[in-house]
Amino acid sequence: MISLLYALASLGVFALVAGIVLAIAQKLFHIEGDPMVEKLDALLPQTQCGQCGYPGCKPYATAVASGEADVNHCVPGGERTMLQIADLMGVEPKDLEAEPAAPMLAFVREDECIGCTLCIKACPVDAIVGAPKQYHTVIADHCTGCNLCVEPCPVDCIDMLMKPELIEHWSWPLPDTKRAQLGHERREQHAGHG
Amino acid sequence: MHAVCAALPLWCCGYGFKHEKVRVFCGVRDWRVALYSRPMTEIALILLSSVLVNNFVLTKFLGICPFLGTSSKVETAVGMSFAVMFVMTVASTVSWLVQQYVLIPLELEYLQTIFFILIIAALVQLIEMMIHKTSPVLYQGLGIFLPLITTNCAVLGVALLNVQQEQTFLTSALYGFGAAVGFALVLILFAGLRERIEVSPVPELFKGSPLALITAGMMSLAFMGFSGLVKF
Amino acid sequence: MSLIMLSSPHAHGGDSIRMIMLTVILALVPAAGMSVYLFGWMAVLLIVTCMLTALMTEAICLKWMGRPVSTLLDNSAALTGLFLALTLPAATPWWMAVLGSVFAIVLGKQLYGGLGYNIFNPALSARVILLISFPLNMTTWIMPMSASMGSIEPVINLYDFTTCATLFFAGPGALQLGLDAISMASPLGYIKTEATLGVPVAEALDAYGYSYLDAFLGFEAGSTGETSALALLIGGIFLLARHSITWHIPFSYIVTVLLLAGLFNALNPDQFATPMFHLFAGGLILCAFFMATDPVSSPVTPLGQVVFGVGCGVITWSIRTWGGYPEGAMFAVLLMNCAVPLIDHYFRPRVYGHKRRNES
Amino acid sequence: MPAMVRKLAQRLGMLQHSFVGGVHPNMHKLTADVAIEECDIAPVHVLPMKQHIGEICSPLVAVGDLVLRGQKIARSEGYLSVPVHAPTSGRVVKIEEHTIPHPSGMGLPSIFIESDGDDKSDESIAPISDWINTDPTQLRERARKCGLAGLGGAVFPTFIKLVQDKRFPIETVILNGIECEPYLTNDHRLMLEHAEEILEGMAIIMHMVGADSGIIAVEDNKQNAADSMQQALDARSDMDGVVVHVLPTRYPQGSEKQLIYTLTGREVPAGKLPMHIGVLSQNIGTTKALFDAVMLGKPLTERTVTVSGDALAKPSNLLVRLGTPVRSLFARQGLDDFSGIQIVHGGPMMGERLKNPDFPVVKSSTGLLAMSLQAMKAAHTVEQPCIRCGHCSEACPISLVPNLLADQCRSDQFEKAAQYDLFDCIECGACSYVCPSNIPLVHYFRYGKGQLALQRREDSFAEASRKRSETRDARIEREKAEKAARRSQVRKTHAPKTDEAKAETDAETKTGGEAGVADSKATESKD
Repeated sequence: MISLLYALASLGVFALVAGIVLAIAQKLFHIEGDPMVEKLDALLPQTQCGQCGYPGCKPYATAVASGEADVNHCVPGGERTMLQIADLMGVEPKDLEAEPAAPMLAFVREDECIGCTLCIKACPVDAIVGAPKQYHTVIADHCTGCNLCVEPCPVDCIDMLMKPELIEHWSWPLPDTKRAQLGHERREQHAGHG
Repeated sequence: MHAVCAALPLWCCGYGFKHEKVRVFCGVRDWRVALYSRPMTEIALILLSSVLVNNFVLTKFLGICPFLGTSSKVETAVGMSFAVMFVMTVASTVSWLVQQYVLIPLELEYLQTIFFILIIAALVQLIEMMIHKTSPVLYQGLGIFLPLITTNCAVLGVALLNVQQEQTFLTSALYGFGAAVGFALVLILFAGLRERIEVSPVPELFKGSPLALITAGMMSLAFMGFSGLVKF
Repeated sequence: MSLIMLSSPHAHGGDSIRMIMLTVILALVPAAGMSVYLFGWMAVLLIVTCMLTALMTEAICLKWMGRPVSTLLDNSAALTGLFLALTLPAATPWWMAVLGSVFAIVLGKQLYGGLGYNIFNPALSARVILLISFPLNMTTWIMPMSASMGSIEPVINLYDFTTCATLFFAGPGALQLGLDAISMASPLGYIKTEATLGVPVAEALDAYGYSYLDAFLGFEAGSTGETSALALLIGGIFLLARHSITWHIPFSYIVTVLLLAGLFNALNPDQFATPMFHLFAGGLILCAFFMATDPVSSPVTPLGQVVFGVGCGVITWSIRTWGGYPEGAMFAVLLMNCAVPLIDHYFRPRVYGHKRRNES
Repeated sequence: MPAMVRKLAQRLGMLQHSFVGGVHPNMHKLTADVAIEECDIAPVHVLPMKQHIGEICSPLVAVGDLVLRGQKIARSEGYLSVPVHAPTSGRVVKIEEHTIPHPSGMGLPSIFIESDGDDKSDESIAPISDWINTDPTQLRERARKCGLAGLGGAVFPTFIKLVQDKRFPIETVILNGIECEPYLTNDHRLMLEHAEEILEGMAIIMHMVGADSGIIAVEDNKQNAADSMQQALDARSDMDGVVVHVLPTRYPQGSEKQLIYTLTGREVPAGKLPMHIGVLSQNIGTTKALFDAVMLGKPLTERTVTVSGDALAKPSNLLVRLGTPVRSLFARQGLDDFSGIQIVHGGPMMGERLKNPDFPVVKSSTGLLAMSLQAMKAAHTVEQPCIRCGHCSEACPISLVPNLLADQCRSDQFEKAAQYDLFDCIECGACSYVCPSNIPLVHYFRYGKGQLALQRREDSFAEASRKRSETRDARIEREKAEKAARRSQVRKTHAPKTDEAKAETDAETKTGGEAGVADSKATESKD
């Protein structure tokens, strides 16, 4: 009986001590906010296109960090972004929901534009300039190709064009040898397996 | 301060044995043992033995789960190594103290496992908070394996072996530290190998864990070369 | 397609994997020849069995993995077989040789993705597997022919094909002999046993009938290919001259062993053997010039190779001196193989225009 | 072993410094003894709007304009750029995209000039024969105006290097006559035939940058060129600080960084230029062009090109007007049928392999090689697995570990590759040359560099987009807050009866409509 009491008491006291130490540690190592959101946000392409189902890149980052959203919803980011997010979150990569389309650029057909400023308000990155009753123009260097300005335009004068290919931005493809392709696929497969 | 820290164990091992209290603290029942012990050589041999010869992973086959789980990247492996080093060293000392000053006096040796697990769990919680604070990426990278240090048999194994082998306070601390260093050593080596295997055209059947296990087996064979190096 | 999209350079020096492997095989010819001279038909049978099995296993693996079997012509499998044969004792029975070759090719090489991807030296990993699995057979050395060790005479005539074939395929039992009747201790094993009895090294060697000249030429017990330092050195120098290997690994490996042995021998000659003894004993030279320099499982960078060699040297000498096994060279190489990725990472050379190593 | 001996010898001062690694390719200098021939003027010249490293030029002429030789036809936009000049007199027939010697096979806007056969020169640029008393900045402007870019193949605008910077005074001018690429001999021939002019050009450079000493570096496989330069040097009394150095032949000796190390024992720090360690190196051809620009007032409209290759019957060194179609050059040397033949622009070690010869001679055209398929054997054997023999590390002149880099590039670990100093790679090709497994290492590096550059571009674009998006969100928030503030103010101060209040409510509905757009957008994207 006594030994049982000893056992209970000693365990209890010990657990109490451990609890107090941990409580102090909790205070000591308390973290404000979630640093993961910032890190995730930095990985996203910032097109603010909303294709992930969240109203922008930051909200999606928050959702991923909290485990609410999967890692594979960012369409413009493509495979690279998905793998990076999965890597950072330490989870298994998943297949992308949709193939990322080629990079696009919005273009306003100025002779048709009525100057309604609706597209300006829709643009998430302020890449369209113009004033009411004036032609609007897309700043090509700022456009993320998110498509969000196409819908609001009452006269459908916005086209999405392919981004022109520049010789300065041309880069060598993977060598056209079997081994190169194999190695590349292996990496991707491996990423797929975790 | 550092000098004191360094001198203290030596003092315990050498002069300290003259004093009754120190002798009890060090768990040396027979004070004559202390006279014949050569502290520095002993320390080196204990370390060598626990790091290489009786490596926890490759010769005792303890802690295989985190060994396989956290070895896919060298950085993660290094982080895990430090976490395990902290938990193992502290756990082996604290559990020794608990064994000597709580369990034995109260004749509660049968509660050993529960107590030791409690100690380890508390320590793991502590290191988890620390890592979450200092390196969120490592925290994510270690994932489930960080809390799982609690059930890492190597950690509990060290604590129990210390009791079983009737180690002194100092040797049990050393033993815990050495075992952790051994774990860290093979974990990091293994992570390096796995990073290389990862980009190899391994046959489909052997991808991932199978080949990792085979590699670990080969490493274990290689480590057998150390057997007999230290007779302990 | 590929013709156009291939980047410069549009010229090639003409080296090929095949030639590199062939060079190593050629460099092993003196050692193999010496093994035949010393161990007669036993060596021939062993080498042929190992090489054939290795080639066949490789062919089956390639076929099974859907790779061109013509890859066999890169000579790497043949080389692995030859390596393994040279590290085995001459009295190895046929099935052990076959098992070892299969292990070497399958476990050592093909499972990792074939040539170029193995982490451990295939021949050495097979050798260690055999040593751990069959410790008795793997430490049974038969006496070489033409050896002149005191009063001991070779029990069987190794130049007689029937005797050798019987021994190789049917075992010593078929010759009405026990394993111990035809065997003798290797110098390393002998001094290790004597050391546990407290006999000083020099006395033990005298009792053994050891002579440095015999050890250098190869007239001592040991694995088929490792006994003759002379033959191995000729091959090693050939490799160095042909630029198949660089000096870093063999040099740092051997020098480390010599330095350690020299230092401890000077401190206590009774307990520690001389550097020359270590140099000629066991598989040090074979490992230093041929095994540790296996390009696939050794570091790429010069400094990394030196670190690798020093590591091999320290482990070899430590195991020989204090370990449970008499010979540590193969364990040393395997252990250092584990560390190669990390060595490659941390011992990269300083890049032009950068102040420090590894600075990016 | 030789590496160790060399290092030892260096330590003992027995040998000059020497860069690490390198290879000894078969040099095939077929045209070493063929004098430079002047090439006939082609009927139509094609001048791409960018023949240098840097920003593209914009045309100054329109279709139908008549131009004179040396007339500026395209203006440089931006600092890192040099203008383009008409190579002969004639008429601008069209301005459209045309293929340039680029591995992508893509083109650039180009000006097509139809020659009138008169070859009349534009005399508006006067010679500066008294350069020694001319301000260096004026000479520098001349170099820029004449369109000078490095003719060794890199085509870096020359004027940028020819500068006196107080922080980085140039001590040594190196004249790079190494020409370590196989086949190429144009610098060799220039040194033999135009030694005096080149020396004069070097004197001009030394005057421009204020350097006292100079080194003319020549490889020992063209001893006669070194002799010729030495002779010309002996004949001058004003160039005492200049010496001719004959270096052992080893590829890539002619690479700027390697040459500087060999000659001075100093390394150009990563990410820095030779001027930061007080060295300037110039190519032979560029120096000759500078002489022409200063002493003769001739803009860069022609260059020497080695037309060679094992598939060419009549290899030669040609003095060619820029913009000349390459097909006609090969035709001149007796090659019309291009089946089974590979065209290389530049040398075999660093040049580009091109689909067809339908591109013009540009400022970077050091050589034009027609190679048979056997000679290009490296490309035809299959890539085998790396056996980690380390020959590539030994050959690498900047001590990279090429096989590890290639592994990383192949498996898309670009960041790791960058950590292993991928961007320091000079793409000399020594590693691929020695690789027994025929791995196209340089190709992997180019792939990795391209992908990494793309990633970095995307990242910086994403960063900029995020900033813009955040500013926009902040603005919308602010506007909302202001509106709310205004609304509550209105409610407080006004009783709802005056006209003013009515106007206010109107405005409110209007702005409310605006806010509604943003709101509806938000809900829309949530759907």
